[in-house]
Amino acid sequence: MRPAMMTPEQTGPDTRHGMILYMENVSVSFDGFKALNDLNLYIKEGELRCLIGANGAGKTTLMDVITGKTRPDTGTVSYGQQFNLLQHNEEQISRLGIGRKFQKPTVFEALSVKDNLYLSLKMDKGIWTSLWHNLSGEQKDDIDRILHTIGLTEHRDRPASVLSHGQKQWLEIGMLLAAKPKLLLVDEPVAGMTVSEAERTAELLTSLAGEHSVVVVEHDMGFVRSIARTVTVLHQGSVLAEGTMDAIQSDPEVKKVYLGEEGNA
Amino acid sequence: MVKPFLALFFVLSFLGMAFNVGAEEQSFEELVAELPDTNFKTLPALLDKFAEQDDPRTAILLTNLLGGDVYYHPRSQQVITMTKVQGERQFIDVLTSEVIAEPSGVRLRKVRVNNSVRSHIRQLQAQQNISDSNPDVRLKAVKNLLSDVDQISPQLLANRLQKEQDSDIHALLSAIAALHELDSGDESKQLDAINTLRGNLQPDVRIALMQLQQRDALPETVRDALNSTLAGIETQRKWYGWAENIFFGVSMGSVLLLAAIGLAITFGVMGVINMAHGEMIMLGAYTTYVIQQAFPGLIEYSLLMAVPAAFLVSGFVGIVIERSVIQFLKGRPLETLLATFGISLILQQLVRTVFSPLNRQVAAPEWMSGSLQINPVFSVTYNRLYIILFSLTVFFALMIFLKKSSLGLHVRAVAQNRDMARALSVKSNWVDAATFGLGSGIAGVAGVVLSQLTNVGPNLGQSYIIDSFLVVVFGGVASLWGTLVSAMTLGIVNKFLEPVTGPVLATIIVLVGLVFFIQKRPMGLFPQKGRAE
Amino acid sequence: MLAKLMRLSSVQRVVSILAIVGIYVILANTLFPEGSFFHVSSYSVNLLGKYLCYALLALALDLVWGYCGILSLGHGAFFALGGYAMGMYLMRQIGDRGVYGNPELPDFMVFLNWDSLPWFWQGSDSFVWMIAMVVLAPGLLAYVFGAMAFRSRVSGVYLSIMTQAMTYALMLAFFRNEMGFGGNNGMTDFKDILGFSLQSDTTRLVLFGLTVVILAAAYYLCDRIVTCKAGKIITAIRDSESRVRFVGYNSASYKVFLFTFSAVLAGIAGALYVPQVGIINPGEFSPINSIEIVIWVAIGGRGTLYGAIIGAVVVSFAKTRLTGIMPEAWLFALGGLFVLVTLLLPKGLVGLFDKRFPAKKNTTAQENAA
Amino acid sequence: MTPISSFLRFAHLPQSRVEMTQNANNKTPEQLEGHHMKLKKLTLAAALIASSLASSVTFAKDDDTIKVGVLHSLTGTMAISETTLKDTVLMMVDEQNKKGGLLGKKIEAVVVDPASNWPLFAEKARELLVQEDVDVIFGGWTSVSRKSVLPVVEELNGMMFYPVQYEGEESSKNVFYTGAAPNQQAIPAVDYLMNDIGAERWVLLGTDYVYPRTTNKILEAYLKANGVEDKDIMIQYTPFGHSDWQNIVSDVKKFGSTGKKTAVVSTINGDANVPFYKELGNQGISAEDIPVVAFSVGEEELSGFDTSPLVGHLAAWNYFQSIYTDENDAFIAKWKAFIGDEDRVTNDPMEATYIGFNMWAKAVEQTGTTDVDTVSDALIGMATPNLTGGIAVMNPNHHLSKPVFIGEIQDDGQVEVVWETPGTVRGDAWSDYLETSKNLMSDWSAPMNCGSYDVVKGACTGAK
Repeated sequence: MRPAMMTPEQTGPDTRHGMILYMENVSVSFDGFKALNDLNLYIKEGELRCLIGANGAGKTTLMDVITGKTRPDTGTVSYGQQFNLLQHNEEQISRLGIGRKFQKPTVFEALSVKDNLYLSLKMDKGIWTSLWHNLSGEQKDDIDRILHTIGLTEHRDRPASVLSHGQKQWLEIGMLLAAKPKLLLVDEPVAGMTVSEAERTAELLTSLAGEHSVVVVEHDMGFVRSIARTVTVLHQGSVLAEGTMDAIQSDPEVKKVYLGEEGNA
Repeated sequence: MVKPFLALFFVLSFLGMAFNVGAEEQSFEELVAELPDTNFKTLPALLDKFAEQDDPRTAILLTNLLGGDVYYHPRSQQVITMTKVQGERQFIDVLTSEVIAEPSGVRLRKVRVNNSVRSHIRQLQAQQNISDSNPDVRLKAVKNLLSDVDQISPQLLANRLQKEQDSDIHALLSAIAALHELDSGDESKQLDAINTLRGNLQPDVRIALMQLQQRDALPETVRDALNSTLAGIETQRKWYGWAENIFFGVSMGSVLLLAAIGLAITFGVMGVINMAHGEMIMLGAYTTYVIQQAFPGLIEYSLLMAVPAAFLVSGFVGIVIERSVIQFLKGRPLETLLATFGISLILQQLVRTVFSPLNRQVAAPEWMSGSLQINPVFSVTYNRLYIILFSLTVFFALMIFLKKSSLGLHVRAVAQNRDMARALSVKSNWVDAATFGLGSGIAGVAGVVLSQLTNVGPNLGQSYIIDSFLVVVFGGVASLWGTLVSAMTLGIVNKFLEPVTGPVLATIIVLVGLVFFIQKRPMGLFPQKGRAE
Repeated sequence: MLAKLMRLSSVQRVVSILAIVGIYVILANTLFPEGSFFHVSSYSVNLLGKYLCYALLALALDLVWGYCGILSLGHGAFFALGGYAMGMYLMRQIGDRGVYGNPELPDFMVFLNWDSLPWFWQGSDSFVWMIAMVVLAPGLLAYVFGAMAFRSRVSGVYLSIMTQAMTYALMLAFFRNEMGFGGNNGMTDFKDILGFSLQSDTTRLVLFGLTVVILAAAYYLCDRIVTCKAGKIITAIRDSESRVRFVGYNSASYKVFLFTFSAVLAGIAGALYVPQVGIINPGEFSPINSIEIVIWVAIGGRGTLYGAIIGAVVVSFAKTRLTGIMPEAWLFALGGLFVLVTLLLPKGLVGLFDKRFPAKKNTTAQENAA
Repeated sequence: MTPISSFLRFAHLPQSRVEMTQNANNKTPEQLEGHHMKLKKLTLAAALIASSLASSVTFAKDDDTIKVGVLHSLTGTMAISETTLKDTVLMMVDEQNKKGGLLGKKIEAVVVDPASNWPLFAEKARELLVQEDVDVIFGGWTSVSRKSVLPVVEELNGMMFYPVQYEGEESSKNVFYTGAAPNQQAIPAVDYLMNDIGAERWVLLGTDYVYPRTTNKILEAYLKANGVEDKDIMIQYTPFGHSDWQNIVSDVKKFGSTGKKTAVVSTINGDANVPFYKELGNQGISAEDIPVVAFSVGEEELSGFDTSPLVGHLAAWNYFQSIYTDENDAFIAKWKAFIGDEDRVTNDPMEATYIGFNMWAKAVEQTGTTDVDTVSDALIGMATPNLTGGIAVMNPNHHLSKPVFIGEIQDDGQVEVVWETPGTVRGDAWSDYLETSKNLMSDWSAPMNCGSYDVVKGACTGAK
């Protein structure tokens, strides 16, 4: 269908400078409300980054901008050195290797767990391929492995709609894994999970870093502490502070506007 | 040699007799007795004889003839007028002017008049009425004379010009005088006349000027004056042509608005694909019919009564539909299409069964008939004018209602976020029923208006449903302002295209334009705002 | 026993039934004498053929609506375009047997004083051209419309109403005599197809058989589409289009493909319909006709391919019988049926059927075969 | 043996075929057994459906009745006009039965509803002829409904009476046209306007379909032949059900304000007339200034709205309710009694139905059979009284000879005759004023037996 799209997907982002994502001077406003305000953010290759911030600080909007759902009013967003993400739409961005897990788990309810993963596999996503495609042995193995990883092996043929909230979260993470993205954007991965589930998630995310770059938005400070190496604090649409968890927690500015408000978290 | 003389004698004496008979004044009674035997060719002459008389019954007879109300009994030849007084037939003997009983057992024969007879009667009336004491009657009479200015003698005209106090009538009389002068052949008189007629938009004046323009032998000065006067008239006509188009567009827009506004509520706010919307309109129109049947004497007020009645009838039916069907289809908006389509079939057939498949006659009250003459080339029909005002009134009343009333608040809350509204203990069931009733009721009100414009029949609704959906979608679902702007835009665009392309192509162009427009703005003119989705 | 019955996948079931009905009808029409209890009259063959064309049309709509959530209120337009392509061909086959005896021009053009065929009629006397147009005309329209609308992300009711506007505009356009498609009267009085008289029972039987075969083939194709990977994506688009995009699929291209494919099916249905019914006119473009298609699918059961077929046949059959039995009250019955089905059978008629004869899931059936 | 068991036996035949195909699909014997049972049921169901479709065939034709098919839309857009005609046929049947029926048999009317849907007209015509085995059909209103039915009645050699004025350019062996052809309505009306009213400028308004198109084409040719210039003719077409007439009426007003007497010839179709006339009335176009003559507006249409602003506008038909004859008085009285409504009106297509039915009944009486060919032959030259004091004659071209009346609309919705042809006018299937058809003639009597005979080529064009 669109062979031209094959090239960037195959080449991947140019990360010779060690950076996979550049966001510079990005502003977004809705009806006068500045959701992002002159924001600058850089994600290193293989890094695990946590984004924290109060409601309305711009976390979800930031993800929307990266994944092409929202167009910023000003600013540049580039993936590696060569891809200007603002020129691509959602599906192209996804095929470039940026995966996203939503705040509210969104899986394909009518499809089986296995098919959810099948659709997410990294492969040519054009219509003609899809029409004639059969799973190869390798792909079947991939799916089985991911099913195992996310602990849904015995649910493989059940429709996703019958899964529990936590299981859906896992499935969505599984879908991310299947896509083998370079950059993962994970929005509140442990909401609705039990403590042990959350621990496993933390483990998984940590293990992903290195090979992938991971950006996690989370409210659960315990969880953030357990995985984070670098934390970025967003406030009113801009970066307030950036650093290790400890450095952040001792930052007076942060204390004032963020921890001060949700200090008990 | 004798024979020709003899023949001449006979001819002459016969003519003399005929002349004598003709000259002999016939009585009103005798003339009336001749009425049954007339035809279109002989009637005007007979009427002239009536006019020569001073009988007061003549004026009444002429009026009744004009209305086609004069009959005669096929056997007794008695001439009778039959008029409807408050829906009841009334029979009056023309000679005695007394009310009589309905002649039984026969179909009364009509004293038939046709267009030429009618226009003859009108001229007879005009000549009489030009001196009438009532200025309205005089105005009508003078206007009638304008189309054929030779009917009035210069003496009478001069006389009337002197006496006439009313400025409008005076202006018309001067125009007639000027038209007389145009033919005079005297250069200065012609120039005066042309200057008098400068800016006069009467079509008859324009025709007379154009005819003058055709003539070869015209003094240069006259031709110049003539050309500039005509050019001025043409410019004005063009401007008023635009004004007229805008009026037509707005009027079409307001009909679309009325038809769509109910749907903007049931479909736009509630998300019900209400295929029975057209039938709600239809019910409103039939309500008007029923009201007029129930109160035949109150035709003038029937529309005022019909508006609340139609609102209640359609609103009630709407609530019944919501309670009995739609409430069970929550969260399955597409299936409401199926159910309401079924309901629309049932309602159509119901009306067909109850009221017959024929169109029903809904009378137009006097105040909705005719047109408001702004000037001779630009007039707006009263019914359209009232409809524009009415639909805007309904629109703003609805806006205010939704803003201020508690139901309105609840409606908006439910429309924006059903779950949240429920959480805030808005009784969304009740609100749904009331909303659907409101939308249906307004559709019913639209039906009252449409009964003044189009057929009141079982298919009435079908002809408006597609337009209504288009208007709502073009405006942006759930935006009442959008519906207003969209209806007016569609109306005006249509009316400006129509003279260029013809009505069929205009509609097609508008539709294709709409399809392209939606590609540019997938949520219509006024999309609902929001950050997510 | 029941367990064994359940092994049959729905596609096998439907194709079998179609084969049985087709063969039975053809045999019963030819083998048994008129008046025999088993005889199926040519009238019934004709009627059944018409229903099956409707079934194909319903199938096409169900594919986009039931599986991809695209509620098209304009599928009648594709049907009509296919029908017009066939009608043009049949018109040309009349040759000089028209009332004006013009060997080249159809009667209505002679009447309009046209002295030559307009460009878009060139080649219309060729059967191959006709087949090509049956596919291309609806296909191209759907492709262009779909490409515009789906890339601009027009969706939901906006899309539905736009499809309605499309068919409405086409209806008005085809009403125009200047368009060169016979205006309001459309095309009728066809004589023969590929040299076989349309009035002969054999031709009718062949057309009927062809309809059955094509419907079965279309069913098989549709089933393949909805069960293959693309079908899963399509279902996913129906449930959450934005998520599909975030997974990296260009959802618009899937929708365009499906919409176009469905339009082509509808066009083929129209082409089969015209010779069996004997007339094509702009009424087929009317928005109400398109709504009726939606009704068939909803009545039968949206999202199940055989539901669409059942819906089309049942509703059409009801209409045929009711307009004969109760000509003045049939709208009550039909309208009531629509309301009741919506209220009581949210899954349509197949909701009833499925409980009693649940078909084995297609996906598993396929996997067993693989 | 019950029919059902015989079904089951018979069901074997297609079933074995399917088994073979299934075998090719490598099914296990177990699965096949499943198929077996399943297929039996399916076959049964399929057979039942197919047979229920064909069920009416099993009705043996009742020899004691003569069946009359009534093919008029009772629902949909055309129901407004056509329901009346259905009732008219029923009334005629009723009356004939009171007189003892035909040939000693009762007449049975078979009413179906083609629902204003053109393909359905063809289907229902087939149903009437094949399933119900009717001897004659009365039906149709729109041109397209007739065109849709035409191939069916020709194929099955049925007989149909079509009672509405139409555009001509057609002649079928199996159809009798009892409404007016253009030369029986349009041409006389224009003659009247030209000669008696003195019209010099013409507006031809019509709905965009074949009847107005044809009529206007004929009129345009006719007007030009009479020396009217192009600039004095304005032609405008509107879509079906057009409801916003503001511009057009205003344009007519402007077109008519040039000093020359202007007349409007309207071939606007049913539904659009009410809004058109309302706009006409409101914009104050009086019949004395610009008369409008209509060919599809009769008493029935006029009963749907208040006609007082329209007094004097014209209609041209072959019948008006207001015509005083004993036949008409009796017909009106019978109609009102039959329908049970004192205010119901009669109209021209009703008269056409009346004439058609009477002619057919007379032909059946005369020939003693309902055989289509025999009755057809007998119908040619058949004469029965019309309702306006004359005699209607069926010509060899299957069109009637009819008087033409021009009437003016009154404020009570009736139309008063202001002009009429001295005698009857013979209906022309092919217009003499059209290039394409002026050489054609139709004669269904022996020896010609041709619907479109080209007198120049000396040959029968078309299929038959």
